[in-house]
Amino acid sequence: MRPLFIAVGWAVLFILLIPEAALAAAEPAALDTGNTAFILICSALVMLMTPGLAMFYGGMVRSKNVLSILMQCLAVMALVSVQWVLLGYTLSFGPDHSLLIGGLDFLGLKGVGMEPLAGSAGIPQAAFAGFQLMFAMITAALISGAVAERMRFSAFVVFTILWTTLVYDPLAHWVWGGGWMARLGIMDFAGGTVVHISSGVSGLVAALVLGKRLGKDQETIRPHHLPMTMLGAGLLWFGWFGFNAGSALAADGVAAQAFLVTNLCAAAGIFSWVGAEWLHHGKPTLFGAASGAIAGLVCITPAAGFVSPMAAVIMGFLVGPICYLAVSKVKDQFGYDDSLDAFGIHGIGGTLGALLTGVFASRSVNPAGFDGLLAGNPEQFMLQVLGVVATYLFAGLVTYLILTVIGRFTELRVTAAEEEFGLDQSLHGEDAYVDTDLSGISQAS
Amino acid sequence: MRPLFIAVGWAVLFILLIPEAALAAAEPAALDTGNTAFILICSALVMLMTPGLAMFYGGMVRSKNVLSILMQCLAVMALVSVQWVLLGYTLSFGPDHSLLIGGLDFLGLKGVGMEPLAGSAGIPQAAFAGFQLMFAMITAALISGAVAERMRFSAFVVFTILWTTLVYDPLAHWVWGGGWMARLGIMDFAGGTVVHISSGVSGLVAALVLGKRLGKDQETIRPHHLPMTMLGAGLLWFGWFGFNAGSALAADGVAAQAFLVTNLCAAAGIFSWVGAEWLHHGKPTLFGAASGAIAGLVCITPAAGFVSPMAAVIMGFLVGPICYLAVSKVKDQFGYDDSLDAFGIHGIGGTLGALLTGVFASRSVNPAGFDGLLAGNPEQFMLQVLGVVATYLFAGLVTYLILTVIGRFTELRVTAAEEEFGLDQSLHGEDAYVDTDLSGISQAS
Amino acid sequence: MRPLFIAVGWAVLFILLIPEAALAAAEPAALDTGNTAFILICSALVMLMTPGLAMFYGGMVRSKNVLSILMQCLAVMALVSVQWVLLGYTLSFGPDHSLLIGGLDFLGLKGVGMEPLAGSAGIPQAAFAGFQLMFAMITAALISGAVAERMRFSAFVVFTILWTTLVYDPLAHWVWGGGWMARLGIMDFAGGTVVHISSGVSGLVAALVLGKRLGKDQETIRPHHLPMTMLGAGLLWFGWFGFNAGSALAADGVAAQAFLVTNLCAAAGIFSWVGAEWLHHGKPTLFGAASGAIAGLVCITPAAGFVSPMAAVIMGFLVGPICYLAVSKVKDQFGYDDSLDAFGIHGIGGTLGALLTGVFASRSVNPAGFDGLLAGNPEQFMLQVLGVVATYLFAGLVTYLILTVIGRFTELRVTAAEEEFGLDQSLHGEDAYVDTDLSGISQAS
Amino acid sequence: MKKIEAVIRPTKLEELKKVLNDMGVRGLTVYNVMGRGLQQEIKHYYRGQEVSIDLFAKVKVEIICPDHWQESIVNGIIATCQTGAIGDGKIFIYPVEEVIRISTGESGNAAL
Amino acid sequence: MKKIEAVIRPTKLEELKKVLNDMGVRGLTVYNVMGRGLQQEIKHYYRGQEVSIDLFAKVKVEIICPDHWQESIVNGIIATCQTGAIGDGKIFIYPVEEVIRISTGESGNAAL
Amino acid sequence: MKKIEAVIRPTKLEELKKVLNDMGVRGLTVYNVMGRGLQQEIKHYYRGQEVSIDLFAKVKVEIICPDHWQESIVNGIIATCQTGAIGDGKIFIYPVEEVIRISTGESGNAAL
Ligand SMILES: Nc1ncnc2c1ncn2[C@@H]1O[C@H](COP(=O)(O)OP(=O)(O)O)[C@@H](O)[C@H]1O
Ligand SMILES: Nc1ncnc2c1ncn2[C@@H]1O[C@H](COP(=O)(O)OP(=O)(O)O)[C@@H](O)[C@H]1O
Ligand SMILES: Nc1ncnc2c1ncn2[C@@H]1O[C@H](COP(=O)(O)OP(=O)(O)O)[C@@H](O)[C@H]1O
Repeated sequence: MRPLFIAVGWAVLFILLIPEAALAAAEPAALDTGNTAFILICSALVMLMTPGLAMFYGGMVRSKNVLSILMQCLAVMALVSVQWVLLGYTLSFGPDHSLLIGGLDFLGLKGVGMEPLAGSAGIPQAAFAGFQLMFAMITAALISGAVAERMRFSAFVVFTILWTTLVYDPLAHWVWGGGWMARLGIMDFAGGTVVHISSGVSGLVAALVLGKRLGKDQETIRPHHLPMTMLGAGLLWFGWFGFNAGSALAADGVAAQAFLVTNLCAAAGIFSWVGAEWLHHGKPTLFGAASGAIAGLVCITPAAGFVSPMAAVIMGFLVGPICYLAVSKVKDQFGYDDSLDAFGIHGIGGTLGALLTGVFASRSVNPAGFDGLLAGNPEQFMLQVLGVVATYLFAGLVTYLILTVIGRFTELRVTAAEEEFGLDQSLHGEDAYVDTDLSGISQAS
Repeated sequence: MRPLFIAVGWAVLFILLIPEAALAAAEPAALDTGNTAFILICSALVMLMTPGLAMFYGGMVRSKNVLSILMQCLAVMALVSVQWVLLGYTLSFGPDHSLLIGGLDFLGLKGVGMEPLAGSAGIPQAAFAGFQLMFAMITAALISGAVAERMRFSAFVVFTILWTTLVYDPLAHWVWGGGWMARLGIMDFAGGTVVHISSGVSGLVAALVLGKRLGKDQETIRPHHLPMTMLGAGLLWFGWFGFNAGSALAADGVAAQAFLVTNLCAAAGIFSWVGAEWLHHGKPTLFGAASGAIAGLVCITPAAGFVSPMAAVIMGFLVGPICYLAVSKVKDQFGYDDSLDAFGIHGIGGTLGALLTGVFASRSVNPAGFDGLLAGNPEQFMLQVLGVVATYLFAGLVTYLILTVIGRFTELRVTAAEEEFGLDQSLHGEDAYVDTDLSGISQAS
Repeated sequence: MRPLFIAVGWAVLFILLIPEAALAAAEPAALDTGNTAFILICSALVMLMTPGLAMFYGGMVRSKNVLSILMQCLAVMALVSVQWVLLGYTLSFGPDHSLLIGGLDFLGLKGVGMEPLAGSAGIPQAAFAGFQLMFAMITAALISGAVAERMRFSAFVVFTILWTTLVYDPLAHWVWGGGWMARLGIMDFAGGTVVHISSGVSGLVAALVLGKRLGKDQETIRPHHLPMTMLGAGLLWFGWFGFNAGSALAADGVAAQAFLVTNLCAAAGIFSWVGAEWLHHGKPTLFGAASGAIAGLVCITPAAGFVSPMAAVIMGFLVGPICYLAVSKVKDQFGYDDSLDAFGIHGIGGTLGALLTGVFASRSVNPAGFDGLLAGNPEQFMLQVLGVVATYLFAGLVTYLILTVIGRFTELRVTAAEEEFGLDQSLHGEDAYVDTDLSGISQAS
Repeated sequence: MKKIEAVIRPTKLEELKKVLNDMGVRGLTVYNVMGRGLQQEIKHYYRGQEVSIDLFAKVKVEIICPDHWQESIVNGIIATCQTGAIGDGKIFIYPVEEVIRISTGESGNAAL
Repeated sequence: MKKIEAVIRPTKLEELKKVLNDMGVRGLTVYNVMGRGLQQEIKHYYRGQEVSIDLFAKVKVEIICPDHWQESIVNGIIATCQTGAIGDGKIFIYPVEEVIRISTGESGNAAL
Repeated sequence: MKKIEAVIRPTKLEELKKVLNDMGVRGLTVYNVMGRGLQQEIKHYYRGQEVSIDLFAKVKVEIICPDHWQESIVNGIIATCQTGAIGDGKIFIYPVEEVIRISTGESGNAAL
């Protein structure tokens, strides 16, 4: 660990010394209908990922908690959308300050309108703002998987607002908004660090702060509805095309490449996860296949526009067993209760992806990108390591602080009685499934 | 009410006097691949709204009636698609007659082909016809929510054909096909009046004609499957981007703006609905969040291309509590049984949206639009009121007539025994869910 | 049958004589953002069809086998994606050899990158490869419907790899990759033969080889979750727009036409299937409506870019009763157990579509197409017959060979005990639905 | 003590609960069951293939009560659930040897 | 009167219904239950984490009948549901005090 | 032989199964039921409309055992499932006339 810290130290110093260069004012681009159509539709696809995640996660919890998960996802959609317009977009994509944060010029989306974004491929700035919003949304929603089945809803609401403002917005600025990571050349095509590592690590910290679910030690808690999880995985995969290909910000060859490798890595992830469990306990499972697909999608995210199809296949073959190990063995050994494996899949898969981007990236694939280790550029790999470490530290620390502060004012966790009863009943006063045509029947115990 | 009637009277008179001006024959546009791609994909998104609605509604009924709802949605898709090709498109978008209805030039889609639509942004007329068809579909499907759990299927089939021909097609012509509302300058970007008020009001009338569901007075009927409703809400939200942004009929800045405000108003609607119920009975519910999202989407529909993001947030904050009040209090007081709140959400939300369009619209957002009240143009607000009132009267009256006529020939409502038994069994001879691996078991009682 | 065989014989001879003409090297096209956006999004839509199919099929099986169906679909996605990159694409779309198969130039997608495909409307070759991959995926997945509830998973995995390589890839080459069917002018816009007949016929053969499900003769096996099937039908319909309109390979008038007729034929299919069953046993069913929609979509697939809206309506009106007859009567008479009617709907519907393409195709709709029977060109109809017969023979025979070979090495079918127990339990060690918040409970018997 | 089991139409449960409550009978346990009796079987069709349905969804309500309540409870059930048509269901009565309340350990009538 | 409860494999229900019907026994009530007996527990894995499954899905069929039918019904059940393997299930027999048909108010054997 | 029915909180089932197993009681049958007792009803709201919930999800565990096991099983259930709060549930005990194991045809205590 030591050399890493030193590297980080140097990097920080180095960054502080970079003169705050004004980006060469780009020529106003003419609107391109093809690219605009692409980004708008991709935004819709990415938006669908959050309801998709709700299904993916919803199927995994016990039936008494399924509505609480769906509710967290819908709440994130509401909170982050409003926050983004008021503050988030400008913090992330406003004119850079000290490579750390965007300025407040776009407060309330002032001036973000129909005109093409300067320097873009002819996309209205409103479209860019909408596209990026969907990323902020799904990222915050991912965390709910780590705290599922025990976090109080009101605490979750406050946490979401603070987290998206204090963790997501700065990170998005660093990587995509012209901040220090961008300046250093750390590569993250569609959000390996910004989206997956940040949410995974924050989820892990939150799971540790909240503690384990009741009864977790006595028994393995099983998904209550795997077809729902499968549906969610399908919608996520679908939306991920918008996520990764859309991140080219144009309907061009890079987008096409990103599209192709996204699909491949998901496929290879299924392959390798199912293979690992088949060897390990003798049976291939649907839950494993769905998990492997998501792990593959996570892993390719930072690399999507930069690597070749064959590299994507290799990445998918690696991410399956590694994530499988993380969720089946490592979690137990360390003893944290990351309910739905937000860290195990998004944290670990994102980390692997960010690092492998530094291995497999190649300018022969995308001349606008960088070369990685295999193309003879070990510096890029070190930069990727730096990006990962910085994201772990930043996201982990700030999440911990946010939770500590909220914990001062209110309980983070439901009572034991509420947990036994189920969050649907105790927090939301609803039943997910009502069997007969009669009122007056509840699943509560 | 009186002044309104007088206003309507004047308006009618006024319209009758407008000379039937020939629209300046627009130059044939060259095909634009970006815009065509956009409209085709948006059409697919809007098509998905009807299955999405089937899920949204299906989760809300009792398990013995879920298939009947899905069946109504599929039937609408079949009936309206065929009607549109034969007759609907030409009635709506054929050359105008007296500002009231389109001529029969496009009967059977004759001449509606690959060539770009005159005056469009380079979109084949077939694409335009397909896009508009999806609107006709979802509109007719919305009504099923008001008559759920008691209407006979055969009566519903006949009703759908007549309603789409006699109510939807003329309304679409008035607003989007060059009819009198368009001529007067009443604004409806994507269907606040045409789609939501018309279906909501017609649903209300149908609910009144059919009477209450059995047992409705003794007990609150609960949704049988809220995750299904959540999934439906997610698909609707997704499709709504096609609905609202696609209504720009080009992949341009207006579409981008419409996209952004659509998302915002849905988000703010969740916020405000959940806030209202949290204050009212102490718990935030998933069902409330999903309902608020849809209410927000309805409300922004007429305004989407005309208002700023901040206006959208305000609209979302207003629509939640107002619709909540409508479905939780007003409905009980008036005592009608709008089973799934087609009127309470689409009627009320659409009305609010149409009126607020007249308040918040601004040419600074979209130079091709009009200014509203806040931009110093109170006439626009009065026009919006006129549009709303006219739609209420027209849709309500014609729906009532259609139902009365059908009622002469056949029963509109199932028998009490069929209703107890459940519509799935009695009308369709099917069970939605079969528990075991055995045949010979039914949910019927 | 005799004349057909003779015709086939002649055709084969004729083909062998065609000199292997080098396709005129097309000019490298400039990238078109609109067309690229269209194809990428259409690819995403087609990808969604496989999870959609999983839902469609999953709802139809008994609850003890639902995961096994979902698992087969996910496995196909994984296997075909990887196979396609390594081998499938180049076999299908590599430079033609003897009109029979593509060369190995694109092995591992070598050289398939960001540059526009020669001769295309400005689409990167990577996008074309991705789009075509999704077709290979859904085709292999369709077969799972015929072998559902009894095939061993490991045998299914091997079968999928061999089938996609030995059946799908050559067929795709013949029709779309410049093979003999293309050369002869057999028309298949989006996959009537390549996708639907091939999977349907192969499914039939596999069902015959595997034998009937246990208990099939004693009782009709009922769908366990029809709303899931409805959801699947909705997603398939949605994705089918990408399938059919996308097959224009450009966002143009042909795509718009294809879009419109796709929707129409689905609608008319609902109409006619439900009508047939309503007449036959007195009740319209949701399962019938969903089946009719899919039958309509299958039927229009080969014809989509070539026929008029009115022709599509007629095709839809024909396909419903014919497929209904196939699944309700013919299947029983012949006594095969095509579990979920992969042959009854895709085989029969695809055959009808391929033949009717030869009847209704018209250059007045698409000048780049051919005229059919009604436009005075009976030869085209004979060509279509030839295409159908060749596909039946080829797919049926090779499938039989593959299964025979696999059967030498391993059991194709689960044991009776595993079948009784349910495949979810016995093959995958999972339960789809877990009722309570307790572990240690299983649906196994 | 007696155990009274009533297999009834699901749509009658809500009313029966109220009636019993008004009679002072609060404790009861409800099962979702499927039953066959004299009720005529019906035909369903799935893709045109016939299925004969002879088990119907019923609700079983189980009440454990002191001996002397038996009659009035049975009468209450009949009064509430009788429509006169086949399929109304049946009441079965069984002997009970002992009842214990888990929360307190009380037993006998006191536990009811 | 007697109550015969048979906990059986779900896959045997369809056949058992037919056999009973042929014997003239129409009335029966079916429950979805989960049971544990001598049947061996099995292991499931969810994301690699082991779950031990010791409750299996069973179907319980309940038949209330006159005393003299008991033997033939029990024999019918055994004949139909016996495979000889563990997990075939069990039959329990209980005394019944009274039966009442709700639709008519009849009681005793006449109500069956 | 006796039949011991315990209506308990669903969250207690897992533990109860273990306790019974340790006592050597393996055979049991579990039902998902809904019950009403002294437990207070609660209010739910669906789109602002009130629903009063008075039936709660419970699990019923049924154990048929030889007479002399009754006491220890009852004690085991109380020890495991008692929290002292309302809603813990109840135990009911019934006479059993006969038990038959389907797989072998054995009857009486040997069949348990
Ligand atoms: N002999 C029996 N044993 C067990 N359950 C029975 C018996 N007879 C009837 N039932 C139950 O009672 C329900 C109603 O019986 P049914 O004969 O349909 O009504 P009715 O007695 O009013 O004509 C059946 O569905 C079944 O669950
Ligand atoms: N002592 C018992 N009490 C209650 N139910 C029992 C008992 N023994 C068995 N059962 C029920 O009978 C089912 C079959 O029992 P099992 O021992 O698995 O079969 P077999 O008796 O044929 O070996 C169990 O799953 C359980 O539901
Ligand atoms: N008299 C009764 N008859 C049938 N079931 C009963 C009776 N009393 C209680 N129960 C069952 O026992 C469960 C627990 O009873 P409850 O009164 O809530 O708990 P407690 O007895 O611990 O206060 C109820 O939900 C119901 O299922």
